Amino acid sequence: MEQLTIVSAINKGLRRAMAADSKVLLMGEDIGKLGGVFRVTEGLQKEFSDERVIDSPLAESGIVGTAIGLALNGFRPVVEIQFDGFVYPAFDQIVSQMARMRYRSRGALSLPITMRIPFGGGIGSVEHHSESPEAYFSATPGLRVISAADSHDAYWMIQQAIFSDDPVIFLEPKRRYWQKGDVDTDADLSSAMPMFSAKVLTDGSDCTLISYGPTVVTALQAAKFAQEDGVGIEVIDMRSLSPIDMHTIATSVRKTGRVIVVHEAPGSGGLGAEIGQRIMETCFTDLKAPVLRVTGYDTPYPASRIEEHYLPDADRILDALEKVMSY
Amino acid sequence: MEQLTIVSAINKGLRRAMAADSKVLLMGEDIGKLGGVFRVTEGLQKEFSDERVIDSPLAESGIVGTAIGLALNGFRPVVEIQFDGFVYPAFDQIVSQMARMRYRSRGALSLPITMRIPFGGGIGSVEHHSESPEAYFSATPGLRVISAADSHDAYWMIQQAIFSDDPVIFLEPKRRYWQKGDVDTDADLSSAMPMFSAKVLTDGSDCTLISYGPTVVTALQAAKFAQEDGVGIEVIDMRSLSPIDMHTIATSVRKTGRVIVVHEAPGSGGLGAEIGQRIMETCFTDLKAPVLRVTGYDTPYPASRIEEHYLPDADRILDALEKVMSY
Amino acid sequence: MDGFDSVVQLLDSTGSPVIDSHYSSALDNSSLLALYRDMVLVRKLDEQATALQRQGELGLWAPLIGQEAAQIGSGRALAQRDYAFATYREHGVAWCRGIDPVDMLRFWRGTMHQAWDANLHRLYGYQVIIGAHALHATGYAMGAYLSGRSGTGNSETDQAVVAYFGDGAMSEGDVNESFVFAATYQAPIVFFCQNNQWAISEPTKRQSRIPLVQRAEGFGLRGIRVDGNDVIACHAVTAEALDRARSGGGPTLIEAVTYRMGAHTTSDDPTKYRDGSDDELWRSRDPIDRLRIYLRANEVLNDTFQSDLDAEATSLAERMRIGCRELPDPDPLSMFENVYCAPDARLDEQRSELKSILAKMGD
Amino acid sequence: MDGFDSVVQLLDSTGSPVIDSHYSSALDNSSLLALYRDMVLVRKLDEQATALQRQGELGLWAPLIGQEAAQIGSGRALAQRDYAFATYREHGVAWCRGIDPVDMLRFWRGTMHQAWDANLHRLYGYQVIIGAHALHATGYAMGAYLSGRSGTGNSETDQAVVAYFGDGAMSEGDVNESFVFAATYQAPIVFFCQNNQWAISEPTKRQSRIPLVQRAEGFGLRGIRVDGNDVIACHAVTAEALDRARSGGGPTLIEAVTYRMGAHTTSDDPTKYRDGSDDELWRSRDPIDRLRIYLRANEVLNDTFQSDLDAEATSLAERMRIGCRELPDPDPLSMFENVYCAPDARLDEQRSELKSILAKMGD
Ligand SMILES: Cc1ncc(C[n+]2csc(CCOP(=O)(O)OP(=O)(O)O)c2C)c(N)n1
Ligand SMILES: Cc1ncc(C[n+]2csc(CCOP(=O)(O)OP(=O)(O)O)c2C)c(N)n1
Ligand SMILES: [Mg+2]
Ligand SMILES: [Mg+2]
Repeated sequence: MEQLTIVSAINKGLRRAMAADSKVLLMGEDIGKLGGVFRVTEGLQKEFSDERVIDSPLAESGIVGTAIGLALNGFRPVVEIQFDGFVYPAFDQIVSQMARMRYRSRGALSLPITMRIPFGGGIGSVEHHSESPEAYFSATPGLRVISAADSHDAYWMIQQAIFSDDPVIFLEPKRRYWQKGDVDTDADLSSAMPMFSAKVLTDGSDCTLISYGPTVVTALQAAKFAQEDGVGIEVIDMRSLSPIDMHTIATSVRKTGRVIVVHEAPGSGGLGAEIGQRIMETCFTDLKAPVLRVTGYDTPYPASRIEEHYLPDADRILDALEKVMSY
Repeated sequence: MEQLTIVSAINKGLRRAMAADSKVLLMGEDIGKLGGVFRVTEGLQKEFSDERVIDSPLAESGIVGTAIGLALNGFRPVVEIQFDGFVYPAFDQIVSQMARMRYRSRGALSLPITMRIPFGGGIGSVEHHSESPEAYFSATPGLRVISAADSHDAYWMIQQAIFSDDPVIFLEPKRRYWQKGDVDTDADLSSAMPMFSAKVLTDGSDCTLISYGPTVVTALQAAKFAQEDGVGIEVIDMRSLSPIDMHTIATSVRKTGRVIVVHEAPGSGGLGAEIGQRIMETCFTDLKAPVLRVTGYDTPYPASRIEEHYLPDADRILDALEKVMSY
Repeated sequence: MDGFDSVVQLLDSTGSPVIDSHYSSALDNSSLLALYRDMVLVRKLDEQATALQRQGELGLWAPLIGQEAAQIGSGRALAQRDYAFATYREHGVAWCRGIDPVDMLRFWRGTMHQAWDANLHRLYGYQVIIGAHALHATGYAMGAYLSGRSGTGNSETDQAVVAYFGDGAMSEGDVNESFVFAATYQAPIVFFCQNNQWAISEPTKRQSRIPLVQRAEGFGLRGIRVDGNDVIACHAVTAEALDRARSGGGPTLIEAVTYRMGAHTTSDDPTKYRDGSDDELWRSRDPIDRLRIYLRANEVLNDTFQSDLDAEATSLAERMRIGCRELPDPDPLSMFENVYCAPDARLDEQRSELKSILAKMGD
Repeated sequence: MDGFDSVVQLLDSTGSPVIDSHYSSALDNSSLLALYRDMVLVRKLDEQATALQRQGELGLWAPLIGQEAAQIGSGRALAQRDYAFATYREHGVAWCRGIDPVDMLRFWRGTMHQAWDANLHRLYGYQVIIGAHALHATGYAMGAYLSGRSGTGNSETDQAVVAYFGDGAMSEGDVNESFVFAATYQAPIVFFCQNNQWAISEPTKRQSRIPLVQRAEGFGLRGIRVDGNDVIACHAVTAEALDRARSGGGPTLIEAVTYRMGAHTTSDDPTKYRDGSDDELWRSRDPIDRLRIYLRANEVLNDTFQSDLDAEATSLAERMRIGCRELPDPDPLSMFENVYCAPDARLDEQRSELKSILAKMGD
């Protein structure tokens, strides 16, 4: 067991994957000597050479597009997008090319690409540095989207993503980068929890609280307060945004009958809509109240001095809890 | 009253807007002499000169990006994206720039841009010509997204989009382009039905069928069959995908208690999820059955010889109807 | 070449050899005959596909007529181990890579997005998104170098990559970013731009006021402009650029000046935007005619070869007609395959749904 | 200029005038003094902002130190009626456009995305997405021509547009597409690329192996390379390019060769990727020093002016310190404003929700 921040857990996960397979290579802006603006790739270029940790020109479509070519040629590229807000220039390569290569070639070509994207707000930064773009990707057939909420998952899931033959968008909860947690780095990759499984973090019978990434911590805080008030909350860390582990979710909902989904992205058209709709389809007669969403508001990300009011917090979750309990 | 195809209704709408305001200009690939690959802009360059109907270089980000500059300089650009599948290279300009200009400038700058996009499948075409990208846009704060399902709406809504000071994505139901309908071209723009209102097309008390764009016709067909079987269906053409006219929808749902949403885009993460979730939030106690979705499957758009099986049809809607009626 | 600056030409439009200060042809007579045969057959292939579309057998077709020399000249310069990425119009290149013409039709008939084994033929399938594949090609080329399969100095095994695209594509961000990446990493790639004067209805000058080849200098690539209707020059120029790429000499942009003699696609009506005045000029520069004249004049091509070839073309066309009509429609349930490598519960549900619908329909 | 080919220079790093075959300075002594004052003040502004970030008053700051000549020289060449689009680093340009330094801080403190009236100052706000604004600038310039506000031949009213960006931005698709559009429509625009040798940790050669200015030729733009640390040359070159653009002479790409003397931003640690060996060389080319030496040598700058200027800088800094701390946080409810022009029911609901939360908190 090691106590690691999420940053260093990912770093160690990358190192282990690179050591295990010489076809794993890293590409992105400033990931070499600098080690990335968040230092996630620190030391890796020195260890593995600048042919495996490649500083790229400043062009995101170029990064993803050439990663596709590299993958076609047998590599397992792991590309870093410096911040969430800079992924959109690569959108065509992601949704029209990366997501479809296997489909259009009827299985002949697969693209084992991992796109690492630090995402979400709460770090007091300027415009375009606090985005939650997951809904665009989880709505795109052919992509897999996962997010780790703690160091343990960060370490294992990045490796699972890299060794997945499907392209994976790996969303890193930027504002939790420096949060520490225990990681058993000695275990075997095959013994890690499956990449697409949700994880039940707390046990409770009154309401299910579903989240992922940076707001898992927020959900846990809210659950603690509720517990103190005698309301039992089952917190689920989705971990996988596409596919959604409906089995784990439905099992919980059948027990609690009440659900709140929490994420930072704007509510309308966000992942919470899909989760709520799926729960309605699957557990209609079990539901005692509508699935509610506690999310970022339907605005562009606001100026950072007021971002605390934009981001879901424990209070807003507790308000929603009050509502679902009142049905 | 004139009998017009959707193509010629949009053409006439564009012409009228251009005649009314010299700041309206058209830009896109092949829209000049050729009149666009669907002939929507036919004759307009000849009538209004090549300074108002501008053939652009082959670069979608460039088209949207320069349209933003033109709009900042007082124009009302109407840009054509040749096919749905070619909009993604412009994604960054759309979501990071066009959608946010007004927000980030705190109202000082607005972008009265209309993006015309022929969308959807069913025309037997090759890859990337049959996409339904609406969920990406309707999930983006700052954009408005509308779609006309008939010639009348096509004529009026294109003009409303052009004279909106918010950027509007105008989705044209490609496979219905040649469908004819009555248009009262003599009326006044101000007397047209508001752009963001949904329209109730048929009256019924058993189930609400919600759709937009090319599948409105499909929904009407299904409703007719159901009616023959004595099941009363209220068909709603959403017209506006963002914002969603929840008032009209909720009014119907309170009456019927059952809902089916129909669209061509893949179900997961599609607009149907947001509609279903919103209905659950708003009308939970009125619902007699879960809101169901009849949509494209969660795959990339398939080869055209099997697209008929991908696209929602009346049979699939009637199957869903059977399900919701069985609750 | 009339109206175009500094264009490499080895055979002019009258069929006369041209001396170039740098390039010469390494092709013997039988190679020239082979190129001639290729061009005649792909033109026939193209005509037949166009006819099949008119008969309703294909949804669409993008004719290559006029561009045979550019595609065959460059396509035959590729070694088997090289890899090519092309657009929707490179039927001639596909021919050179050994793709069965009937397989080409699958895409246009709508039975498959990609019909052939890209790794076997070392040709990626038809790409529709303008310019996107230029980045794939560049990444593939970077990979060839990184994995020691290019730039080693072994002229038997070193590989190169070719990316085909048109004059219109030169405006897309992706193509320009490809130039940046190729130059930065000195990737073993040749960008082969067929300037056929038109991007659907837009003349090349809508994309650039200066010759497209000059774009190369701006990015630090080598640039060569070649008569795209001269199959010998296209071959020579491409062969040299490939050699250079394979040996670590860096990327090249080739602009092949040619002409789209037909419509953009079978859905297009060129009379809307071009008056036909150029058509005659370009007919006089026909890529096949000039080689025929040369081969005839030099008694390389005789009547027997020509009539055999005509017969071969006729039977190719017949094979296409029959093959096209026999192409099986895909199993509707196959639409759920290969979205992912890993199994997917949601897709399984949807497959079951469609399966039961199909079963009902079958009743 | 040492190590850089064919760079326009009018004042060398020792403060001696240089004769250029084409360019000369149109600036009289009082104009030169004014440029000197601008540069001294924006450097102070920059130092003060950096200090405010260190003190926790700003979330971030992107220092301009080293780039004063490029920004002031070009910024002062703009006419009031011209329009500029800049990145996050163009504080010197913002200064020239009359932006209050305290307003510049709003963005970096996180109180506003855009702090000033773009149309009033004819400077669009700080743009974060690398290269995106180059297209906005191009479109704006196309609009100036289309609406008869440029290229009319009236040198008093014709307008031009400037787009600022860095060496890294030259790789983005958007910047290259801007070149295409600008060239095709002969838009009245000047692309001003400050090559400060670094894009965060990546040296310019990661973007291009050849001088960036050569990119211009590839697109049919005029290209000029200027000593970006020579304010006089930057002014002259920009003024000429603007004149040309305004009069319908077409677009220009200027590469201003300069150096980022500080960190990329206050979050950056340059010791991770550059060893400081170049720092000294570039300190000897300091843009302010050389003009001071020249002005002193020619007795244009005297002690009184210098000490007045120092006092002005001190009080500017003080004003920034006070102003920054006094910048009001936005009303949280303002986050719902201006998403749309038209009213929005959903946002109204959400506003009410936040309002009641705030009210509860207030209790
Ligand atoms: C990204 C994108 N935008 C637009 C289109 C529509 N389109 C198909 S072909 C074409 C013209 C291409 O011209 P060019 O690159 O010269 O190739 P050519 O067709 O002449 O071979 C256009 C605009 C597309 N396929 N992809
Ligand atoms: C599209 C996009 N990608 C990445 C970034 C992150 N980023 C911010 S500044 C920068 C380097 C820019 O270098 P350059 O263009 O030379 O400008 P400079 O910072 O040197 O002034 C990068 C990579 C961004 N802001 N936008
Ligand atoms: Mg072309
Ligand atoms: Mg720089």
